[in-house]
Amino acid sequence: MRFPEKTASNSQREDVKHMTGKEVKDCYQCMKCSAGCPMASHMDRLPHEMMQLAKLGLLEEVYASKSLWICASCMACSSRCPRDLEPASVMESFRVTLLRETPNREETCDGDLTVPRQAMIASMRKHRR
Amino acid sequence: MRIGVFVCWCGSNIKNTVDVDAVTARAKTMPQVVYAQDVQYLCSEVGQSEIGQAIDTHRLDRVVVAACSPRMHETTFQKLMAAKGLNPYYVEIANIREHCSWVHTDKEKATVKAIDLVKKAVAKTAFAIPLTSDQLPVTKRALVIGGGIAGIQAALDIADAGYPVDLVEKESSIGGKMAQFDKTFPTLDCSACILTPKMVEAATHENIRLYTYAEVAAVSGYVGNFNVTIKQKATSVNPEKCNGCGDCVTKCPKKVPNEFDCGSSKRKAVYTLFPQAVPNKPVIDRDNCIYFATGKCGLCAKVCQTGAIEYQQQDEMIENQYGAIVVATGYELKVPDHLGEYAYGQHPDVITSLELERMLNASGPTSGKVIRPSNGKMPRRIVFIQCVGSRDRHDGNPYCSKVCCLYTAKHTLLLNEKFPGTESYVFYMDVRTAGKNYEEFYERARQQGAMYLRGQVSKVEPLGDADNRVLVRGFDGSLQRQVEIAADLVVLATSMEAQPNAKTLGGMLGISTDLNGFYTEAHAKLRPVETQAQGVYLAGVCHGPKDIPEAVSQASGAAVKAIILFNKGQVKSVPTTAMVEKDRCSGCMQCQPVCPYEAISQEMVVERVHGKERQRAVATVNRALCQGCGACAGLCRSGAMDLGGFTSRQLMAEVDSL
Amino acid sequence: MLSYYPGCTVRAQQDDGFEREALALLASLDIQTHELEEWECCGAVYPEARDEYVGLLSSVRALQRTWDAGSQGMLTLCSACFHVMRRVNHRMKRDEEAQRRVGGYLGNMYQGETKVFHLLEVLRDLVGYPRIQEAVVTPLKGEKMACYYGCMLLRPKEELGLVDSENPRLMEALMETLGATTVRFPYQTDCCGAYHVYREAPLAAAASLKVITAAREAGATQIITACPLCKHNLEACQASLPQKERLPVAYMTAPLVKALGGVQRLEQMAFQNGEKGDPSHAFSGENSQ
Amino acid sequence: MMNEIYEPKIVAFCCNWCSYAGADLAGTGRLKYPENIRIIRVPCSSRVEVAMILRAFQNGADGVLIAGCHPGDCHYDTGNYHTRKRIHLLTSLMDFMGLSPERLWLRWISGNEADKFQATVTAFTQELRAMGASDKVRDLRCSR
Repeated sequence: MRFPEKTASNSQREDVKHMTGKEVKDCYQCMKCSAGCPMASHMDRLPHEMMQLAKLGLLEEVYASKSLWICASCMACSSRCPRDLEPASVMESFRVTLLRETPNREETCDGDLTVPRQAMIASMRKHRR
Repeated sequence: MRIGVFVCWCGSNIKNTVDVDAVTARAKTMPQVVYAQDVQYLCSEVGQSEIGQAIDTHRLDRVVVAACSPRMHETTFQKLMAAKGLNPYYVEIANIREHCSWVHTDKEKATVKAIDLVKKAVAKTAFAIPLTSDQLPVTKRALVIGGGIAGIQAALDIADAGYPVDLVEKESSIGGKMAQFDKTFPTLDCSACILTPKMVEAATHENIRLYTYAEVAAVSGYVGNFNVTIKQKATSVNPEKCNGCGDCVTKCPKKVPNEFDCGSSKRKAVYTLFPQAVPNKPVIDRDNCIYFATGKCGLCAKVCQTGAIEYQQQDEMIENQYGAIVVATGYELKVPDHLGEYAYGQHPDVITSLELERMLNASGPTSGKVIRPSNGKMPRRIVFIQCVGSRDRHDGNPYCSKVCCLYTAKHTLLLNEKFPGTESYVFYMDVRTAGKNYEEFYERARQQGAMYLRGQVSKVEPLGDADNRVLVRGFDGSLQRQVEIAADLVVLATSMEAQPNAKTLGGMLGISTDLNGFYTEAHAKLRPVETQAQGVYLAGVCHGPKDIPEAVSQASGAAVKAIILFNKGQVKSVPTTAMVEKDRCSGCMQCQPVCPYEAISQEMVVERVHGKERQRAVATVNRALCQGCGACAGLCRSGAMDLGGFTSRQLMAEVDSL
Repeated sequence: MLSYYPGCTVRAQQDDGFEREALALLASLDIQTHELEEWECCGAVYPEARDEYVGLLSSVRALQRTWDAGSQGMLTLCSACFHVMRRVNHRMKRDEEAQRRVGGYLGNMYQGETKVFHLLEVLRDLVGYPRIQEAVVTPLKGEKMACYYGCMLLRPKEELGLVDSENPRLMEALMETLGATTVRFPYQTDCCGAYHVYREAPLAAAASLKVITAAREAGATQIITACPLCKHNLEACQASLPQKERLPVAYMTAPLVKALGGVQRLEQMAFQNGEKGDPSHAFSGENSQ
Repeated sequence: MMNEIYEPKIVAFCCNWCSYAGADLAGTGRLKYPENIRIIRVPCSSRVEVAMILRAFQNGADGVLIAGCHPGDCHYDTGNYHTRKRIHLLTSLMDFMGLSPERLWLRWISGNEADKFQATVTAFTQELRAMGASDKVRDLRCSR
């Protein structure tokens, strides 16, 4: 892959920092997040890749990744990250940014309505449907 | 008074942010300044000779240097002054690099600040008084604190140079951590084979006196003349009478976990630390001894044929004088139970590297066999986890422990050699092999079959199967995939940490610890064995993680520093000492208790008042003891106490100039 | 007295018995509870992004009400409610900006004064294992329990601080108090797939099945959990399995109630306790729906 | 003119062994902070006389920073304890004089805490900017 001429601006990185209080630049790719992620096998980009992409400023790839919506915020990565970077919060901040930038979201209830309410509400909150 | 001002460019370091021309021009207008000049590099030979010439041509008697921090080059300029026949304390430095050009970006504002700093230095130097230092004698005996390999090496080197050395060790034997190791990387030498001769040499050296089972309790004094109180803990065994037969150990009924084997074996309450201990005399561990708990038992005393057991022994305080101190107090290993995800302490088959090292050791708890602590059987699959508690700012130490990469490679090699059926997997973040022949050693480990997987382990869990194995859940960066290994044994490369009492000892010695608890050297690059306290030198891991060869070379370096001091035989006293203006002193003696060096005492002066002779008490300063902190001067109510180099007049002038 | 916060899932699934069992259990052990008035959904997820303040509002409201009620703390049964409440409370204690913003919306000045309890915590800290052991009438012999924690009760450990988040032994200790044996198995603290069951059921099923398989391989005869969603997922994922390979899933209250003599007996005991002491009815469900 | 930021004048006394070294390290690390501070080097924070601090205020300093080694880390063992006591007393005196004690900061900054030095100076400058000029206790003889 060739690096694009323009990577994410500092202000975009600052946004992530503001939302999470964490500095993704500090990640040194130990991949512990990906090692323990229960959703890893369903992701197109693993948590450590998301951190690396964020670090490199390749935010378009981050936003295009399905993994953002697969992360279940179980916090396993966050609680074990040796750099104290909380990858789960970083993922959430990207999710939130994306949702904030798409103002007209369709409101749908397209899931399985027999599941516990907690699942329904959580899913809707995560996806802002 | 004729003051000359010299403004340094420091190449572009100062010039890019500070308008040096403007500073020089402005300096010329300052009171008493007769000459000002800017120079590209003042610390260079050219720069020095420029100052020298200017002193001659313009008959300067005071010099202000606007350059880098005085902590950097103050002595350079002081020497120049002395060479020119001027008092070294007639030079004042305005720090326009570290405190100005490097920390600011706005050139205009930085220039204004630089001018202020020069003005301040000019004001201060106008009130400078000449200072001299005295030569003080040096006690030619060294103290080495810590009897590990670094301490032993330092003691041997100083002793070989012909100076007496006292070696203090808190355990009952010297040897330190190295005595616990089986083999050493990258040569796989047997650790004991290379260490024990040194231990014996230290014990038998005519210039070395061992204080084992002893600790430093108090330190006072200064370079050349330290007063140290050593607490000799009661061993309850008379070393003169004891012949080391070991009958007492055999008979002792009390068993406690053996720290030397990381608790994986038992020792008695009366014990020698390990079979090759030096001195090879047992001690009674009073916290665990039945006799000391209940007053009953006394078996050891009964079986001892020489009557060496002395229950009534007391801790003893020994006071000695030393000229130099080498600190070699080493480290502790962090118990990795703070990282719950690795299940240390939760599952018996999760162990530390040192526990494995002890098992591999032929004189260790398993006589060299590697077993699973849960069932005593041989493990087939062994998983090594690197950086456990190191490089971890979330739940551990932020620094690299430096030796784990190599000793893990060593462990995989040893396992492969001794037990060919075993499989070793190493989960790592980075492998660091900066050291002579280290990369080759690591390569050998990989070639011999150690399987390296780049990625940190996230979780170690009991598998719950019939073999009671553990499931290690990690990630392989090359496969880009989660990997799970059902392992028989998990070995954690746990972090090296400063001794828990490092700060206390550092406080006694007047040396500081860094954010991680290791002792700080005087200069990170050029004075790595010296400390802020003159005459106190560092050796080994107490200064930061390092391997054996590094610790040994640092120890020799520290020894040489002490030897240099002894060879010189004299130290220069601090010139910036406190001084009393006796006429003003009211004799209130408030200064006496604040002095940390007991340098202030009371003196009677005879005065003539109304034609009569009267005696009056005033304070007086012992210049040999005073270290120049100025606590007394800061507090003196009558303004009688002052501090050379930082007189009230000088400091007030600085304040006024701003 | 504890203010009981049912949460929508527990209340909506009343029929599964979790709420009834939990409240009867507590009442029989002399823990008085009173349902919080006008409670609303906690939001089910904690707003991870620090600049999301709206997500805090409903939880802070409930926490403030608990504080106003003067009770000992807030009781939660659902682990999601516990997770959200505890974290919101933790944040309100420390984050002045959040205090200011949330206070601005709600017209209060809440600073995390309320204590949030999970049922398990109440049993451990307020009741105590000895008291429970005394109350056992039918010890659970022969059961090999797999205690599954999931994520909501455990992480982040600094904010929740309920148990040792990597090696929790709380439910095990409880079960052992009842005379049951427990097994340790991998994935005990992994996620069950959580809310993905709503739109991506196979994804949740895969995660849950991993837990079930590991527990069965470790010899468990039953798996228990404290979370309605975990329970649902652990059950749903087994639908494709042949009957004999399935592992029964239960709330952790079920074995407790069983060992203590059944829910009817407990309710009777509770009623008698009520006669003696506090008149507040332990399991009144009329306040909110 | 109203919108212009007031640039306060700060006099700092830094002990040679810890805080002055910390300030040096901030320089070596090229950490940036406002230009308002002028550092006076003293061997130990306990060398600073109360008179010097008051004189700085008389001379129009808007803030004075005393920086020393962390308690227990003093190069001279106990100097910073004396400083702490002295500054505590001075604070009451300042209160009495009607000189805001917030203008005098005592901070412990070690030789490797360059970031703390930077943060302290930055925060102090900001607070003093907000407080505006200090015109109390100006010695008219000193006024220029």
